[in-house]
Amino acid sequence: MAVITIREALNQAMREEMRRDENVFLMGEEVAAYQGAYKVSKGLLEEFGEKRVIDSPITELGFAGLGVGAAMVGLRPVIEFMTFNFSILATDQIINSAAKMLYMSGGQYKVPIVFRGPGGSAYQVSSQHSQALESWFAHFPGVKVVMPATAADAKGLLKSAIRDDDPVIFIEQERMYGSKGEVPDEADFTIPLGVADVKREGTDATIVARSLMVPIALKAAEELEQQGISCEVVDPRTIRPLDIETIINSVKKTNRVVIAEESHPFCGVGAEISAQIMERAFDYLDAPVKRLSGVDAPMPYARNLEKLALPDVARMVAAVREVSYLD
Amino acid sequence: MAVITIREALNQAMREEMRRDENVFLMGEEVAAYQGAYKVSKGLLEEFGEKRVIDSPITELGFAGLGVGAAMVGLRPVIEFMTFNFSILATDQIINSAAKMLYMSGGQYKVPIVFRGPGGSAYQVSSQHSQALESWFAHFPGVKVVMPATAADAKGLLKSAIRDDDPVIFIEQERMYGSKGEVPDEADFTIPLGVADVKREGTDATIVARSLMVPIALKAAEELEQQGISCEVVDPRTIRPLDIETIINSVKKTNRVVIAEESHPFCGVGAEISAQIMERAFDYLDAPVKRLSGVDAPMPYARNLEKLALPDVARMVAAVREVSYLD
Amino acid sequence: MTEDSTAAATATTAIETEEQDTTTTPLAAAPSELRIEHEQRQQKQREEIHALNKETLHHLLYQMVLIRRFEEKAAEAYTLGKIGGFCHLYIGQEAVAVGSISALRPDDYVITSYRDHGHAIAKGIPADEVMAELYGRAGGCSAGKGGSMHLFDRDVNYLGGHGIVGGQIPLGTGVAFASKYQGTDRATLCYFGEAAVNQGAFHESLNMAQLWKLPCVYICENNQYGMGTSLQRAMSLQNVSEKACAYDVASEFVDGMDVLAVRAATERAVARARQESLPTLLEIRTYRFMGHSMSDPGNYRTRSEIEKFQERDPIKLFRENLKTQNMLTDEENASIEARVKDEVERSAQFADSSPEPAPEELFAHVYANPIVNSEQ
Amino acid sequence: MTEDSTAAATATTAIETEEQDTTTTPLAAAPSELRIEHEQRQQKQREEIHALNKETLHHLLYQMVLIRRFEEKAAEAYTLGKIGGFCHLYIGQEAVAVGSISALRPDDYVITSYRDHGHAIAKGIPADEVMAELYGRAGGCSAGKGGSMHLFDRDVNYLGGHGIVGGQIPLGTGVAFASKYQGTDRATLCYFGEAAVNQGAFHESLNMAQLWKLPCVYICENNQYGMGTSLQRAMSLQNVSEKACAYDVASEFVDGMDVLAVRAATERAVARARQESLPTLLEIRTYRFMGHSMSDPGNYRTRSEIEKFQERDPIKLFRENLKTQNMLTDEENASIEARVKDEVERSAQFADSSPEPAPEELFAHVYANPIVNSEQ
Ligand SMILES: Cc1ncc(C[n+]2csc(CCOP(=O)(O)OP(=O)(O)O)c2C)c(N)n1
Ligand SMILES: Cc1ncc(C[n+]2csc(CCOP(=O)(O)OP(=O)(O)O)c2C)c(N)n1
Ligand SMILES: [Mg+2]
Ligand SMILES: [Mg+2]
Repeated sequence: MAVITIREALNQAMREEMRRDENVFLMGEEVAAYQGAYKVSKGLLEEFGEKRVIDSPITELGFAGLGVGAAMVGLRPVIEFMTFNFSILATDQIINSAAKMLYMSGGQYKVPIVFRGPGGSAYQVSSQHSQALESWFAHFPGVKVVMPATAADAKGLLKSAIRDDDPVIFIEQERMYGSKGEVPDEADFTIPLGVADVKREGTDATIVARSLMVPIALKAAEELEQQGISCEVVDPRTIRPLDIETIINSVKKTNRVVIAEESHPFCGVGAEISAQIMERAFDYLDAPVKRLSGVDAPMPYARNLEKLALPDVARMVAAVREVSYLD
Repeated sequence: MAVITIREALNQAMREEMRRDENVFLMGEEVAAYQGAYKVSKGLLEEFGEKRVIDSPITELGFAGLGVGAAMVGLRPVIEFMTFNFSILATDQIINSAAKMLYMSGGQYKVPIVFRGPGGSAYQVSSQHSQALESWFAHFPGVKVVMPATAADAKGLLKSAIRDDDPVIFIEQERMYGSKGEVPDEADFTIPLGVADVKREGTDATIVARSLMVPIALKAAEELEQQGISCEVVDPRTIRPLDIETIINSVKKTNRVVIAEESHPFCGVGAEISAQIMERAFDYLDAPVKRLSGVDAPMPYARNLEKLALPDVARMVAAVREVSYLD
Repeated sequence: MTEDSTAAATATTAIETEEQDTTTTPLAAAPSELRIEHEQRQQKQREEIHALNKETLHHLLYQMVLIRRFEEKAAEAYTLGKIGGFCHLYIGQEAVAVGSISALRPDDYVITSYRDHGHAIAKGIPADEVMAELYGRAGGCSAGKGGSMHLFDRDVNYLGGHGIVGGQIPLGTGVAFASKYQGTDRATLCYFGEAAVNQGAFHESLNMAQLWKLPCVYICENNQYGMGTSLQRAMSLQNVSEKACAYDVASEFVDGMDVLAVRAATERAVARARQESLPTLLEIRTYRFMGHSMSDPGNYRTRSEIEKFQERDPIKLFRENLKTQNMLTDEENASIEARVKDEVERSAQFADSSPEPAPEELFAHVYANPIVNSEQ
Repeated sequence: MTEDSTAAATATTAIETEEQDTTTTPLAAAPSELRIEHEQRQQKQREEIHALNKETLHHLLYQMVLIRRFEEKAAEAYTLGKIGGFCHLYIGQEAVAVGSISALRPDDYVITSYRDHGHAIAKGIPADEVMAELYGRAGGCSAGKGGSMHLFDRDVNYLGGHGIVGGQIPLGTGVAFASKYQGTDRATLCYFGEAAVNQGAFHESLNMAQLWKLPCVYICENNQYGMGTSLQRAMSLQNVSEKACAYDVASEFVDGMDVLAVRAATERAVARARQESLPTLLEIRTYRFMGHSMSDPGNYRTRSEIEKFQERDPIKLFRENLKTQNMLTDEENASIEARVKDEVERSAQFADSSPEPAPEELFAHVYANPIVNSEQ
């Protein structure tokens, strides 16, 4: 298996799908000549030309809607938001057009489109550029929401997302673009949407972590191992549809849960998972489910404050110890 | 006490605050000459003139942002969205400008603004016009979110919202504009933001309901009374900040909870409340908290399907019986 | 908007422009010029009419009458409670949809706003299915799930029916993008009201369309009101066609009460789309005779203003014109009316007898691909 | 964008227009016309310079040099890791902020994008506080919470520093709305890049501003690139000032390398705002000499293109101009440089010694009014 970065894995996924299906095209700000603000689309213009790799004006609402229209009549657009913060300008087209089209047309017009780009915090980019919006999109039936945490997941899930006939919100994490991992060499490696992955097995407590929280959870699990606590780390990978079965199975085994997320807590994905665990595994819980979220404040610029705003290994260790009634 | 409709209560609140403070103005589509698409602003143009009651072009992003700018330098805008469905076009200005301005300016620029209008479903207005967006806005620190369910609450909370120095999302319900209720006659009646209201006391189970779900919960409670089950109905009224104490106190008394909401369930306010109850009152729960939400599908047009999409009295009764382990 | 300016505009209809310098529409003209132009227009109409065969002309009339009577029936059904929600009638604007869509091939696309009954019927959705949709029945063109604002029909390349003001403009732009990408010469007609022009979506779309040379015809149906707000109270520059200059897009101003003028202007725009892969903005001046929707009392317009525009009722004008040119006999006219009456009656019967959607429909079509590991 | 067209534009700077018919900027001119215009411009500059006193002229130079040296220092600090996140330098564009803000009263407002160091300093935020903000320190003008993209200072009516492209345009419109509402004659300068013009927010704002006659000066700093994308690749009609025609807004095209031309055009626009309560769109053509942000290698422009524009470095041009007109001696110039050097050094020292924000600051200023019944 090749060891590549998440950036390369995403690039390969797009490249392979564009080779496979000429209806797939990529549009977004700086995706072509500049090769992507974060270089995720490197080399694609060269291989596929201006027809299929398109630099757009700064017009998020417009080009998101253009993508939805193109998808209605047979194309399979991949729309890159330079960061998902800017997708807020395009939510009308994502939620009112893409998510509802199939339904309100009585099943006639499907919208096979992927909206992708980095979400969450970067490094000191302050309040307007550090938002994790997965709960926003996942609130709405009609879209699927994916958040990969490894190179293999990034590649396999993006390929599935592009092949999927529904609108998929595919949220990457800028801080993770350089993370390396093994990716299977098979010609047509994909990972189905809606299937969680147990990133580490364990017996004493479950950490449900996604995106940036996965490597932190794995480090916390290592530390906890030293302390004699065996943690299972479950990565849902797809937020909607959510593979709650895999999470519940883990809870039934460990009886203790911490949900880690970079986003704000209120009405977040962590709240949803917590509520579902209560609904489905109440009798298996030895302690209340604990959420460890980004703080309930906008993201500050100052380095020291930014560090305080996000969950880290120490806080994750403490959270697991707390649900284990150890401190 | 006068008995008036929610529509009149909202109108009085705006009128009184506009009389009290000349920095308050109302802007939105059809708020002036037409007197409001739902007649909430009836008579305001006549009393306050074109300077303070302003019909805007259909430009949601633009006039929401205009309001935020005006609020930064001393005005207190009330921005009406004809319905909150259209606020989706304005979310960038609400979330990226209004919610973060005070924080990212290091405390210098407050944004005293109210965004108001009807949210949730109306009658057969289909997928794009039936959305309940409270969890969207409440996800973000920096805004407050209010949802009144009675005429008194509508008046008292809107007055507080207009006086508040923070951005407030004030979500009314079109189906309830005609609902009547007693409103105190005091000259300066207000209700503080962030304080829940126990709409009915009870001992066996708690129904946490907001907006349109409140009257339904009260009817369900009556029916359940006949069946020998005493329900407490708690209306948070303010979603953010959430008065979780009042909810927890009720849970500690009843040990059983149903959360009713019109919105989609996934990452909804119900999920947040459920998660918080687990975090704070786990040991008091005799059954897992149950959510009764609008279905996880876009809203269909057909009357029969629309009815099936929303919680009703029968389903609420069944839910309470379920958490009471009665069926 | 007073009738004066409309009359002047009418007299100088359809100024075709490619260059931004010349996109302006004369706003004022001396009375003698007006008369000359009026005569020229008369002459042009004669030529236009005789350029088309009788069958085509009758079909245009038939479609306009069908839309009119269909909506009169729908209004009746609405007051009886058979139709719910928002219902926006097109009465008065029929010449726009009928004239423009008559310039299309069946494989061309149409997309519009919530005021979509006319376009749906003109594009070929059977009246039965449109009425059943308004009734919220399983036999409706959107299976009863869309309603009046969300008519769809894939079979006739009708892409809806959209409820967010301006929302269909980027969508239509994307449909045109796809036609070009796919190497076809299909044109897209993308309709919207004049109040939608104030939305950012309009501006973003026109820029993309000209930048990427997309075969999209943007049709602004300027009925001079957005709900209760007149054009003058919402737009700083009110000549919508002139706004094309900001994007270097070709544009025309067209009399929307004249079905043949609409057809001719659309033909030019569609040719530009097909042959040059270029967008056009058409401002088609029209008027709605009814309220904004069924629940609008419409107090913001005077009776006399409405009556003035009703004098130029597009159906009346066209019918008289055809008769004057000896292209329509009284019998032919009566037979069209009879055919329409029958069709509309049948559509109401069809709708009435079509079943409500099955309860399972609530969860159908949320997703196109099956969901793994999910309850639903 | 080649230097040619810029030169032509320069020569014909500042065509004031009120009517939409005349908002066009000549795009081509014969060489002899160019020469005549160039001489006229020279003459005008002489007059402009002599209309101002030496103090004012030196202050303009001082401000431009201060911004330049401040940012050179910031770039150095960035590479040392003292500044993080996105840092967008203004080098090359100094004449725009300095010239335009010099036309203001202290009670007038300024709002801009993330490329905001220049405007902040020109509007009067002490360099110390700006540098401390870049360092993320408690002494920063936004208490270390905003960073480079979000400079704010209520004391000098500086309203930020906004990170969403186009987001500040409706905000500035609202500030102007408030000035009018409050009955003051304060003007608002609202700046944005040319790529922001493609956003719907621009279009929605200009329509409202003219519809409601708001005293807002919209300043498009056309530096010809939005990140790596040239104007030509993003905008179908590239003359931004002409877009004003779509809203019936007055507009001017201005040479952004000429600080006095910028000042003069802004004075006219501010007068229009104060006296007539009307908006203006200024397209100020400029160029950024550095990458889009500190992390941009800038491969999308040729070395020679950059050098061409550097020949018209606004500081160099103005300094030479002053010398030619005998308004600046070498000693005076040296003393300005020395003063600036000192100020910049001190700002870095101030920033270095300013403490990090206290941990409690994380939760401060989320809300202005205390929260009842909440944990935090
Ligand atoms: C974004 C948005 N804002 C407001 C509305 C409510 N609304 C529906 S139609 C309409 C008026 C639109 O006028 P115009 O574009 O001229 O089209 P017309 O109705 O005249 O055909 C308004 C305000 C909406 N549906 N969407
Ligand atoms: C809505 C939005 N989309 C994209 C970005 C990323 N971005 C930041 S600056 C920029 C280019 C803006 O160019 P321009 O408006 O010309 O201003 P300049 O940077 O040249 O001063 C882009 C694409 C953003 N911040 N906001
Ligand atoms: Mg209209
Ligand atoms: Mg630029």
